[in-house]
Amino acid sequence: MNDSGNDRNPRSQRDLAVHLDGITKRFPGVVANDDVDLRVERGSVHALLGENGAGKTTLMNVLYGLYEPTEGRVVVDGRERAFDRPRDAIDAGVGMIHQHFMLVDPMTVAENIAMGNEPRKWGGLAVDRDRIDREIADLCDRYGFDVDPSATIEELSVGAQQRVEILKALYRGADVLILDEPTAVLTPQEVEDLYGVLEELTEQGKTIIFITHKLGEAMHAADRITILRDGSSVGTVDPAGTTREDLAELMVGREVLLETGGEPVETGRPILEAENVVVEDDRGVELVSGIDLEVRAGEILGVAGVDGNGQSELIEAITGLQTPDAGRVSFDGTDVSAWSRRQRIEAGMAHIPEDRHEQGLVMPFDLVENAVLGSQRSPRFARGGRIDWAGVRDHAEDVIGTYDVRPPDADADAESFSGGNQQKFVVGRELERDPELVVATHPTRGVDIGSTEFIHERLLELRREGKAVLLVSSNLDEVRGLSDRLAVIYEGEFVDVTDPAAVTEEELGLLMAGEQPDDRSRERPASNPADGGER
Amino acid sequence: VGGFGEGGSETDAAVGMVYATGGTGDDSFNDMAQQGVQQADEEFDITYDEAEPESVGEFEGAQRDFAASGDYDLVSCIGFAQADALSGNAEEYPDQDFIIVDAAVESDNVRSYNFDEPAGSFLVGTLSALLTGTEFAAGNGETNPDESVVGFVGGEESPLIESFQAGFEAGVEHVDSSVEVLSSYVGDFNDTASGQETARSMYNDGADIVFHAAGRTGVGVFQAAEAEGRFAIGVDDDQSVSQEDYADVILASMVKRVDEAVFTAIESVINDEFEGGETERLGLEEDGVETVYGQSIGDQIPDEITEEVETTRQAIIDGEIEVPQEL
Amino acid sequence: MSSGLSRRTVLGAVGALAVLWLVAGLAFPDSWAGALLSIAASPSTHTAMLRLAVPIALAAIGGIFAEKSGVINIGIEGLLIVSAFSSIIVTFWLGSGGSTLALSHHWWGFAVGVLASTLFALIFAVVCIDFKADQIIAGLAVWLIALGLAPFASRIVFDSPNTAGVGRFQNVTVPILSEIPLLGYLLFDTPPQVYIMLGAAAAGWYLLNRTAFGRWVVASGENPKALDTAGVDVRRVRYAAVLLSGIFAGLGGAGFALGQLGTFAGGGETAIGGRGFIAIATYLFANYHPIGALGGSFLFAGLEAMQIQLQNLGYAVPTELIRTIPYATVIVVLVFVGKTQLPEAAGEPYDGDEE
Amino acid sequence: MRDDLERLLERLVHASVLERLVISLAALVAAILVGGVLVFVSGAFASCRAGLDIAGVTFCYNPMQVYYELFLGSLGHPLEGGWSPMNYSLATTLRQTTLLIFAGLSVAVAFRAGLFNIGTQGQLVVGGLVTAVTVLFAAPYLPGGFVGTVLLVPLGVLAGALGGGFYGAIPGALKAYADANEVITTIMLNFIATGVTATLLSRWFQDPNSANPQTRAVPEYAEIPTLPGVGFSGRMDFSLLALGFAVALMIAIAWLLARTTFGYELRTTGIQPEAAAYGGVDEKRMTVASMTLSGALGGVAGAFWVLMQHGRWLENVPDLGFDGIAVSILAGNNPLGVGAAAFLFGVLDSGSSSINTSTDVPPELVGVLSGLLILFVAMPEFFRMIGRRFVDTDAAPARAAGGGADE
Ligand SMILES: Nc1ncnc2c1ncn2[C@@H]1O[C@H](COP(=O)(O)OP(=O)(O)OP(=O)(O)O)[C@@H](O)[C@H]1O
Ligand SMILES: Nc1ncnc2c1ncn2[C@@H]1O[C@H](COP(=O)(O)OP(=O)(O)OP(=O)(O)O)[C@@H](O)[C@H]1O
Ligand SMILES: [Mg+2]
Ligand SMILES: [Mg+2]
Repeated sequence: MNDSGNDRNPRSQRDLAVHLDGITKRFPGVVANDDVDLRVERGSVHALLGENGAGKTTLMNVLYGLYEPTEGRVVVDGRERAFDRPRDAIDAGVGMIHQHFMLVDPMTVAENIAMGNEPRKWGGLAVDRDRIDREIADLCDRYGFDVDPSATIEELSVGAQQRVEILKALYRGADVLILDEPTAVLTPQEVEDLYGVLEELTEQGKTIIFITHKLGEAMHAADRITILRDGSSVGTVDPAGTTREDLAELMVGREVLLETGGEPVETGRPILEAENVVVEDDRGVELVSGIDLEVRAGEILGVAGVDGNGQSELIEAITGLQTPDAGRVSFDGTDVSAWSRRQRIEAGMAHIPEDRHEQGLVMPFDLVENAVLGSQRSPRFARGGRIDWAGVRDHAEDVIGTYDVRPPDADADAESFSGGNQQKFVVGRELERDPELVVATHPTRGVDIGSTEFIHERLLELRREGKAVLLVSSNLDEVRGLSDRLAVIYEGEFVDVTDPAAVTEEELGLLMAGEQPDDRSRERPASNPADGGER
Repeated sequence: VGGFGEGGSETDAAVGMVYATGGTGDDSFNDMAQQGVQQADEEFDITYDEAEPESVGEFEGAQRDFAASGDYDLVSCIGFAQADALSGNAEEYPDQDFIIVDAAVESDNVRSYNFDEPAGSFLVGTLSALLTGTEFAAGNGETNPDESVVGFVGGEESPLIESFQAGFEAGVEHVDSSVEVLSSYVGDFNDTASGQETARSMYNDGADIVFHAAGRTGVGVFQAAEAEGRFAIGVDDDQSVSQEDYADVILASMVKRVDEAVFTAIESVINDEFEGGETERLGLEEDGVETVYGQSIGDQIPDEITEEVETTRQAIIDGEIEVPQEL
Repeated sequence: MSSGLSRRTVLGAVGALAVLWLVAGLAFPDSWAGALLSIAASPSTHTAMLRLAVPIALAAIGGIFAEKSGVINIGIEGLLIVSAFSSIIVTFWLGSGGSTLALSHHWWGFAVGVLASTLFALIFAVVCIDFKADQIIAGLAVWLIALGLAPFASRIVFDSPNTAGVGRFQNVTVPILSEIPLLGYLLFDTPPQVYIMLGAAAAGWYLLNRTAFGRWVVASGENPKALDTAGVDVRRVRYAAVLLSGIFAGLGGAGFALGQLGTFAGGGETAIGGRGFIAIATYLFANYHPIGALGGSFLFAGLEAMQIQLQNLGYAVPTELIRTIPYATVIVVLVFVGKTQLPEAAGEPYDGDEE
Repeated sequence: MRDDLERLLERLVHASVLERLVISLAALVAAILVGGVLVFVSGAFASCRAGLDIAGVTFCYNPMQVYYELFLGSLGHPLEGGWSPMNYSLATTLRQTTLLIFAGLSVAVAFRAGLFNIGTQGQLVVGGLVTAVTVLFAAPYLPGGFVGTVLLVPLGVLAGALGGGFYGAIPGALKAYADANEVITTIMLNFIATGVTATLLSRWFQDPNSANPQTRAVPEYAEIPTLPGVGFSGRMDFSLLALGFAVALMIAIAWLLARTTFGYELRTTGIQPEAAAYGGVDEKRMTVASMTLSGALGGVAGAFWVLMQHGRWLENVPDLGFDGIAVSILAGNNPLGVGAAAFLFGVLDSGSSSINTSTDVPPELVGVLSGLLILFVAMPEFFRMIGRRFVDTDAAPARAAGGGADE
């Protein structure tokens, strides 16, 4: 099968590793892919670019045998295939690394890599674990990986988990590797490492398809780029011959402003202060190790960091979703450390949660019922333990109108809205509380460019109104563009608080990876001793 | 809507049976009552229908179903737990004849049958105490003359079952106060496994003979006797017959002639001699309770012991021995 | 944050208490501690414990497979009832004591019992896996159906909720080995269902931890999508795991029926009497470890055996209360060792087509 | 015409409350069908004087007769002559309905809070004993007659609610503060309730004049009064007042869930605990509170069992709590649905004695039937699949069973 080892001839039309021909995939009510053509040359890196919901993942799931196409042909290695299940795709040499890793956390690296392809011994009665270890060692040698096969997945960093995923595909003899948004959870340095790995892989004759909605990545890493919009392919381009602006326009279908920002505003009294906040997990490991911060009225404090460095726990400690193991949180001058979540809501703390599906919305409730979440005891909607549903409905319709939630149907269940519209509703509900402080966590994650712009606009408007905003995001453009001051969180500590305008993306990347850039400039030193880098 | 191929025919009497919870197939109390009606069915031209309520709350309705239909000449209520329900129903249906077993209901259309279980238990207690001290082997069991221990296994704790225990313990005490009685309740009339383990632990603690008043759980007692090579005493009917498999360890059974009571009641109805408003006390004298020796090994019990048991029986009848009625 | 105590701390504390008890019991043999100790040390407690552990241990091991694969099988009690009942009734039909094709009718009954339980498990699997039923509710239904079906069938055949007796398995004594002091009478002179239990525990452990299938079961419960994308059919793995739970529970129910009960009482909670539910507590307690489940079943069966003996001692403790000891222990165990982590995807139907 | 029908069916398949209803009905029909086959086939193994002969095999049982007895027998055979609506069978059916409404509500409330309360049985047992003991204790200090009724009945019900509530709070607290799975703890607490109440009874409360394990009877005036003139006589152990109270409580619980802050928080916790926490609900307290409410409802069931049916507490408590689970599941945990489901189970209960007396079919059949019913209710997907065969719809996103909507 693997007959084309080092036969590199990227320009040959004939040598297509993958050819998706006229793929259409319909879901009830949605056309996820509409007559998409994709030609991927052997030994190349091919980027699939598109906004959220453009149909990228669906297309690849078709290639990987997870979905059956409604129409169209899948051709791999010049032969037409009908993959019923991933097994068939794997057998044909296609491997996929999913957006959400498909790893079993409590199991070991070796078990995960070999899963479904375990070599047997004793007539099939036992798994030949030595052989798995040997083969993993071979692969690691060949591609320059370094993983411990006996470690469990949950012990590994995200980057290492990704390498396990890649090894898993290679172990199965994949020649075509599909990577679905592989950089979403990586630090810039880890992203660089990944580029290295991709290069190594293509040199050894593997073909890479990688999905992204980040223009820069596609430009940087790919040999060819196919752009999907609304389920259709709008073209395949050579990165050398295009600009970022062109790509953005192809992707979104209109011209896009790539910068946001706001004019400086006079800051007022401190609204939120945190001192030495410590949060531990069940096993007593510190997730937040003594963070100090201050957010003033009329100010946006940004917190940048790679996911999983304690930002969730810090936010939970501030918003009252978790009791910190040590430290003090003050709100508008009052110590609220002992306050419940409800008291904090009532005091004027709004919170756009990280996870709208789990926290921000009750999915099987309609928008009316969701509109009162968090205010169910506020005198505005509840009297004598009864909820004034008519009032709530009016409120819900206000939010829907003001924040352009589509479709504007207050009686529809939350789960029937698209991610972006769900987020708009949550943002609207929270901001309409007339809060003193807004704690926003990844407010635009998974949201398309149009909605993103709108949400950014609203946050800046709040700031202008003199509210305090604490913004957590792993999207560097977002935190840099919106924040007045920017903190970087790494392993539960703030490593720097700085002026976002004075720091480059590369420096931020290093900080987020726990390293100190050599020459860092800090024009406006932090007003509190939050510089935990040396601690 | 009828059943397949159902056809009515006139008979001398129609009888409605309301069994105690636990239902037929307990190889003891309810089955005895059923034997009574079956015997009547064989000897006379009767029909009978049966209801097997699963909880105390259902008695009322079951009795009423029979009474209200007006089709039945006699409704037999088996078990003390039906007394409350019956006292209401008897009043409501004054033209319906009822009998109740194991309780007394004062009403002109109810005839009550009461058994003297403590006295019957007293006698098997006497028997057990006499045997445990002697060297005795029969069938699949043998006593251990070094240990003077006997056991009692009860089903659920209730005053009735405790009266069995009281009589049994008094009977043992009457013979020899140094004989130890191990008493235990399984808490269930259906838990054969626990019955078995309970009796096994008694045998392992030196018991030679275990008497049970535990319904189906008692089968476990016989199994334990079989496994440990010791003896057991059955209850309600002659269990060496109804539990034939264990006949070689069943010394005797404390039989309550529920069948007799049911049969004579039906007979009196057929002969138009039924008299309500009376309570029949079925004690030792009336042979309402008796010690029936096991089919297979009972005759091997030494005569002096059976004679002693008989003497005790007479003494109780004569009022020389007072049998406690409760713990 | 961590409100509970770690498993290790609790086990340590229990160990310390046990040592304390041992010392007190030896020093004052007439005290409570001494009496309890003599019960705990008595061989009859141990053999009773082994016999009573059979349905609990086997049902627990079965439950581990189902739940590890992501299907919570709360209907295990029903599987025990079905297998116990059908093994008895088939033995009865064939005629106890006889044999067919060189296999005694007890063993034929045993085989049919296991088969019946597996069949019920298959229905449960179809309902949960293909029709995506709520597993807890479906499990409850399996229990209720079995609870009604056994006495229903029994009444038709025997005109009584209780079956006739069919006799029981004899002890199997392994020559020489049974002479080993302490362990001999326990492990090598015991009825066949105890050997089956011990063997099944070992086999269950091996299957779950050493074979590829076992790893798939774990993956299917933790992250079925990962298993699916690795090219293993989650549906088939779950079916196999649920069927296994039927087989194990069947071994337990039929073994218990033919080795211990010798007859089946179908009234009330039936002769099984909630042992399947204890089995569920057992495997949670053992954190899904088959050998641990065997140990846990010894704990609960041992408590049952001890409470039986405790009554014989004639202490003035109400017997009704003594009987609740094993149940109270389940709660205590859950509270202190209750940090069992349910498999991530347990209880959720897997739909391969969903995003 | 056909289009209209299709559209209607399509709407039925989509609308969630209607869908529940359709599925519950379909499940009932399926259970009855399977049960009928079971009855017919098992008739071949029974022995009878005469039966239906097919190919040399004699089938003794007629499923039609069984269902006739089950459904019409439980109403007192309305199609036969001399029927009075105030008959005893119907009283039994409605008595069971009343008790099962309380038990079903108990399970449903916990369910809606995301908790599976298998322990309604134990809460009922405890609540019933507390009721009986409280009334027995208080009666001598209070006047009798009408005043006694007015004081003692509410006191007894309240006592039962408190007893059951306390007993329900235990697994709630264990769940909230020790993370102990409530399914297991409530099952264990059922066993423990039996043991503890039996002990209390034999130590202190046993009726000295009875060989039955039971308490003394409460004074007649402390029992739930029947409506004079209309309705069922006191001998039938059923009071329309009690049924009225049950229905009122049902509506109150529905209102509580749909309209109040507490109900909103409870439902949110049940569907998405993380969202509830985010919305300021203290999840632990909600767990304890909802289990307490659930237990209190179970206790009320016990109180009515004592005060309406027996006038005393008996050690042999029927399995009302377990039937309550079935009722709640069948009702999709919707309080208003509980009424209908309770009536169905009331029919099954009362019809089983009709089967018992009027046919040779073992009454355990009813246990099998309710098991089948629950099994079918548990698999809505099965009926959706069948539904889709007839109506080609763009199926709505599948929703898990259990969290049915209110309105
Ligand atoms: N199983 C499904 N059922 C119904 N609709 C689906 C399903 N999977 C995907 N879709 C829809 O298909 C469209 C394309 O989704 P897809 O996941 O392929 O987008 P994507 O380009 O990968 O987006 P993202 O960048 O957010 O990952 C979306 O509208 C999505 O809602
Ligand atoms: N599994 C699914 N089943 C049915 N419909 C789905 C499913 N997933 C998504 N949808 C529907 O597909 C549409 C798009 O959903 P999705 O969240 O992927 O949109 P999106 O393109 O990411 O939107 P946005 O850009 O606003 O986030 C929505 O109407 C959603 O309800
Ligand atoms: Mg999206
Ligand atoms: Mg995607």
